[in-house]
Amino acid sequence: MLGLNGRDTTLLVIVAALALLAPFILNPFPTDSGLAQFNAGYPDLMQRFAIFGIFVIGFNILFGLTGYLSFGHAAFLGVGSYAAVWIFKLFTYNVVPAILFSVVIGAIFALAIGFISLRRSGIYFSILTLAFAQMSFALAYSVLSNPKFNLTNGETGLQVYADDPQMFHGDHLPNLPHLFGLSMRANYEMSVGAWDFNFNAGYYVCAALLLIMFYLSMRIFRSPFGMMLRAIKSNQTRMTYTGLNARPYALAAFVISGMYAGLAGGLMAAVDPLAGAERMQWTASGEVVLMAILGGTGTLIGPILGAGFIKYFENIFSKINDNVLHGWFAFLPDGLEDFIVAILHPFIGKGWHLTLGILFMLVVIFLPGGLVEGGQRIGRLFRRKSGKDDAEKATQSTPAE
Amino acid sequence: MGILEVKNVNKRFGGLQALGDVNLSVEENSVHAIIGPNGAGKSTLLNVLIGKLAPDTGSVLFDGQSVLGRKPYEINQMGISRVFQTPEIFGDLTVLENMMIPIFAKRDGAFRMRALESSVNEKEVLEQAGEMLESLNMADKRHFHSASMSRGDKRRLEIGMCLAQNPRLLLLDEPTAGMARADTNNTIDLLKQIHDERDITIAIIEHDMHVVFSLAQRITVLAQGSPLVEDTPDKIKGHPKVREAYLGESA
Amino acid sequence: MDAIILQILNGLDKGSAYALIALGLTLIFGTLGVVNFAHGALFMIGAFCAVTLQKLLSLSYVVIDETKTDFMGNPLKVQAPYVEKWFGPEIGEAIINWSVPLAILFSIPVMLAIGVAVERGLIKYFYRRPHADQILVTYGLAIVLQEIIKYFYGANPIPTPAPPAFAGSVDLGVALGFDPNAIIYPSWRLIYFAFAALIIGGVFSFLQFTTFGMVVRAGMADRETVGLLGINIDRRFTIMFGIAAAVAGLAGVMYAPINSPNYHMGMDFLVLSFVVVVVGGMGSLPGAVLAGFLLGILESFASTTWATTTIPGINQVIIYLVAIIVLLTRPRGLMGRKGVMED
Amino acid sequence: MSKSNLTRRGLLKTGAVAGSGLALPTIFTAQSASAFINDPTGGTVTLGFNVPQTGPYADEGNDELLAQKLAVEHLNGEGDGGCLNTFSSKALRGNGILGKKVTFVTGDTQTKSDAARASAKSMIEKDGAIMINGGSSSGVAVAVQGLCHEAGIMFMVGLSHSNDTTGKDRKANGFRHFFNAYMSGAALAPVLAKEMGKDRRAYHLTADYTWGWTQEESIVASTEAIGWETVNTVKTPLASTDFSSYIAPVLNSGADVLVLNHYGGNMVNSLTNAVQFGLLDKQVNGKDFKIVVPLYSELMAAGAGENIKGVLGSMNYNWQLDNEGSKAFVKSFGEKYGKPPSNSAQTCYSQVLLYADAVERAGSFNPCAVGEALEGFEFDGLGNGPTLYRAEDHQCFKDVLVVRGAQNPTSQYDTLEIVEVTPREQVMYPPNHPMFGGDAASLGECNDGA
Repeated sequence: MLGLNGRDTTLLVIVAALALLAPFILNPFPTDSGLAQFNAGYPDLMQRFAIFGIFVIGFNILFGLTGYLSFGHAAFLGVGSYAAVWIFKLFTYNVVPAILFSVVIGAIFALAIGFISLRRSGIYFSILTLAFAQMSFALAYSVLSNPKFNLTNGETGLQVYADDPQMFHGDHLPNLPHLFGLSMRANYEMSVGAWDFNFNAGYYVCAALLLIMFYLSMRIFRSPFGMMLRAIKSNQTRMTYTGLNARPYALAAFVISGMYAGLAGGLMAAVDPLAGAERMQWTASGEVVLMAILGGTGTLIGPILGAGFIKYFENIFSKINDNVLHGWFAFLPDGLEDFIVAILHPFIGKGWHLTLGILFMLVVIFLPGGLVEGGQRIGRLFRRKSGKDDAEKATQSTPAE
Repeated sequence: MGILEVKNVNKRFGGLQALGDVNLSVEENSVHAIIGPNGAGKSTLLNVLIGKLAPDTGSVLFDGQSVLGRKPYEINQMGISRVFQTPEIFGDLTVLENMMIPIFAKRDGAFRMRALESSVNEKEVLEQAGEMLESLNMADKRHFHSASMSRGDKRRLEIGMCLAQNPRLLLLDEPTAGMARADTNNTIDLLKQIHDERDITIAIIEHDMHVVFSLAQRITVLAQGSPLVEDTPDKIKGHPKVREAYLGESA
Repeated sequence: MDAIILQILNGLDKGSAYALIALGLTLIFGTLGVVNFAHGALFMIGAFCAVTLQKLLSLSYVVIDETKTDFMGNPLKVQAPYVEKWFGPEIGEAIINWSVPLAILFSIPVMLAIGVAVERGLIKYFYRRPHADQILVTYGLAIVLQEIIKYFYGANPIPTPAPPAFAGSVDLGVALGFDPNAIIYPSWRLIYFAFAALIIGGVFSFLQFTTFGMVVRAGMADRETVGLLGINIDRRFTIMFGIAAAVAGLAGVMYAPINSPNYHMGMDFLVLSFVVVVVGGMGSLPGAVLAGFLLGILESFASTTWATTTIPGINQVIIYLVAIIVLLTRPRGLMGRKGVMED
Repeated sequence: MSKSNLTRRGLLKTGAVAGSGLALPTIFTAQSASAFINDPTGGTVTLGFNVPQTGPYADEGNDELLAQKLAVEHLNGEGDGGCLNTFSSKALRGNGILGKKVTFVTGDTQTKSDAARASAKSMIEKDGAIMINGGSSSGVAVAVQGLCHEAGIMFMVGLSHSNDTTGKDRKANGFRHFFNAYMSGAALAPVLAKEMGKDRRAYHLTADYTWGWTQEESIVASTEAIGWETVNTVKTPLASTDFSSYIAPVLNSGADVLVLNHYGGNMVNSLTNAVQFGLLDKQVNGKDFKIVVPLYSELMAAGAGENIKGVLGSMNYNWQLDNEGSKAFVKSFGEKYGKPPSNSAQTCYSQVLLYADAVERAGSFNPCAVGEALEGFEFDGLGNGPTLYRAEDHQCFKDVLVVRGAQNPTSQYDTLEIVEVTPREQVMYPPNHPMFGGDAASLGECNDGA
């Protein structure tokens, strides 16, 4: 189906089902229960899952296939956001031109930075991309926001003001980003018993694009082009002596991943019309690297899992506070309750970084292939239990999935 | 005029004369070996031939065209394939994929975006790759992770990858270095078979005299960066200068 | 002229910190082949060794001062350090004031222990893993280390002053024939530079003149061969990791009086020190030191009013701009070796 | 599938959809029993406390959180009631807000606009927070204020000192209790003139982002008004950790005062560096060299240690202030947490009470009604003395403190001493002041999210 083999089709269908049903899947706990804290099915976080999913899928096309580790990919996300907000400011709140423009700008930046950075490989390449991104961040934060030439609005972030031209903005249209009139914030809440589920227009726009982008990345993985990219990672010497010019292949991958990042940046602006310079900082670039490695570099689904993992912890764990803990353990005797809360206290709320750091270490120590390997191990365990041992398959290489 | 003409090539590294006035002509469809003691300049010469090193002076012509100043991938596209001392294959890829890449390179050139086509649908390429693996007796290993194979298999695969491009000249750099005797003999047989079956010129740089004398039709002896003699294997065996410079020490 | 000398001094000073951290990073990378994202955190822990010792030395008992009240209107509780009780007020105060130099002695065993523990407990399992995994695990470690420090010391910077004898500044200009006040430079920063030079010299002579150093250098060049000689290179590499941690720690201890330590100071230095290492050339110790000082000096000059009015924003991007120029003109940095970390 | 309106929480919708001219399925239209977003329907009302919990301002955020928790206790009638007893408005009775028990959720701004907005959105969408409070930087404040205005939620701005927050970026749904850069300048200038004379030459080091610029602009304007000359203004990158290359040229520039327009870690380091370079020991133009830090906080003072001795600056509040409200607050904060409150703590505490009081007076949680109740509100008894929430720009006007690093502090809590309490008339300015966006600045329409 769609030019994919059976396994890939299954994977795509699974991802599509997960994306469409996310409002249900991510809200497993009744709204008023103590565990509702772990619900992630609210519009902002669902949008973030989809947007960072797109970002990391694109990053994985570069890093997972070619092995070129870019430490500056957040720059493309940042310029994508700025591009989209500028479209909002100058022309219209409709997200379609904004998103298209952010992809184009992402591509242009990626072409320029990639063209220079790909002259080097390995860590030298990483540092070149880092340097470009850090320069973009520094300039966006201060120099490009000076009153005479305010391109980025610095620390505050670029936003839409009432006195902006917005040439094609009609009075009947929402005063927020919209898709041909459908506000990105439009939300329908469904209550089923004790549960509440949110269906958000912005999320479904992001999710639809995530699926398209996931599908495209699948096609790229399985294409001759994808094979060439893996060849770059595997053996550049053999590649050149096979009559292949590695540079344009790597550059193409770089630009494609830059476009994915630009798209993600555009979507961030589309669901929340503000573009801040911090999203270009090296920590943001580092975050996408961590997402890819954590999930499983070079696999199709892994990076998305990594993105979900990190965003989940950032948004859910940082909001758990002592009060919440006391709520959970209220059934215990007082002394024990306080004791457990005291034990957990360093890991939640302001300590969510600590939890994340520990999890990074645990995953990379015990699951060298990232979260995907965890899934595979569980799958294998399951298969062994059911008696189907395909040992012969184990010796063969399974293509990246 | 041979298919490969090396004329007056000089290369210095600092104070060291790595190549001095090298003249060499490789006849089309011959097997030509270049031998010489360690430090004779064999590897330097090879690197000049494949565009990795630029000589200080002189010219290298392949089929009448200069290879100098061209990138290695351009030289390959002219019809020169190279086999390395340690097999250079795509270790992360399967054997079949390894075989497909040179076929793509031959068909699509140095760069072509085919990002949305599916490799599985490239029937022609798959067929060719399959045939090549068949002829290498590796068809059963097509889904193996190529890095996990034995060195002999890797060598076999590498040679196959070169041949899949139908090169006019195959350059081999000590193809049997570090191999067990059985693997060495297999490789010799493979090369013989290739030469018998195809219109191909083979230039081989080799240390192992057993390999050289089993394969070569002409031999150039390099010593201290310059060709000492060039002749048929029989003549070389008996040549006093060669014995003195080379064989005498290692016999 | 005096302005130029001042900025060169500033550059050497900044460069000292960069060079020391980059030196340790390069040692770890060169010997173990590990990309250590936790190195900034080791620097930070060094600075907190100084903080800890200062806190330990000023451990206090409480004296109630009835004449004054605290914010709640209760009699004021005055903190009186034990050392002042034990050794008398003057010596006691001197001991507290000298806590940073004393922390040098305190930090060496602490940092060596931390270094060895980290290497044995974690890093050694990652020698054969891809660099990406090393980045992830050391980054995770860095987060954990800094969060632990944050848990105990908070996020606010903690003042850790130099001994009063070095707290002020010296007028270098007078000695060089300038007007008074032309070249004023803080004493502690001069000491920091001298200290950095000493450490760098020490590490180099250690590698150059001891058998241990020779083995390590050989190991850096070709690990397998050295292993084949029957030398237990692993144990030496463990010690090397400890030494690299100690170098970062010492850099941190001495840095504490310059800028009050806080828990994320390591992250502030991490990216810069990687840039320094790469500009110097991966695996090259002299390259790391050279690049550290070079970037420090360039950064100082880019911060002058003259530079920022000529090219707005140059002070924010200079390091990265230089890194780009160097890497594009010299493929492997200033003194890098071929084939190291290029794939 | 049943559709019920009983437990609607965290719903974010825009009414504009309905009028979009597109034939929409009915599910996208507002299905509403209440007129505004997150209307608390049960027995509780949820407030969102969005403060930095990680990053360099984590301690400041922690202080804010402590104060917010204390305020919630007092609102719910627990503890000693704190400022409820001294507050000039008597609408609050210690039974929650409008009879509903107050609960709260917390989030981490990370002092990044993006993260702060994400966290605020999660409180609005998931937890059904009706009001957001907190934050420790102007960038975050402006970003979150914009978000709350779009969403129709009240935002009580935490620590934000930039003129823009109630200047060009003012929003109808946001109120600021903190003072601003203009007020710092206006309060400091007379004190500076008195202490240092009118013939001074100032050298500014300014953090290179919007807050830094507005502060520099304000201080330059107010010091030039008293006759000072500005020798140079130098921007320093936010990421700087070492300011030596910016400090080194100061002494030879002919300046005799250094103004540090830095905050947080930047200020701690630049002041420490300046003292290291011995600036305070020098004489220039025949006068003692001086340093001014226009915006002080207790945490910055703690970070800079000995170096702040004698250095002048301004503050929003200090626990040493001698008035009934302040005493009551210090007492209950001190009893609960064992330390006196910082000015960021007092800011957030007051704002939570003020919000609750405004709801009581308005008789509704509707942000527009609450905003109306806060506009032009005059009160006393929360620690700052008589205070006005101005209707035109939602800026708070109250006395501004000029403080100095104490020479002989008795404990870690009185490292700053109050030099002068500048009366609020002296720091007033017209709402259309050019530093505050001029005539173009507008609050926009109040949004209740319906």
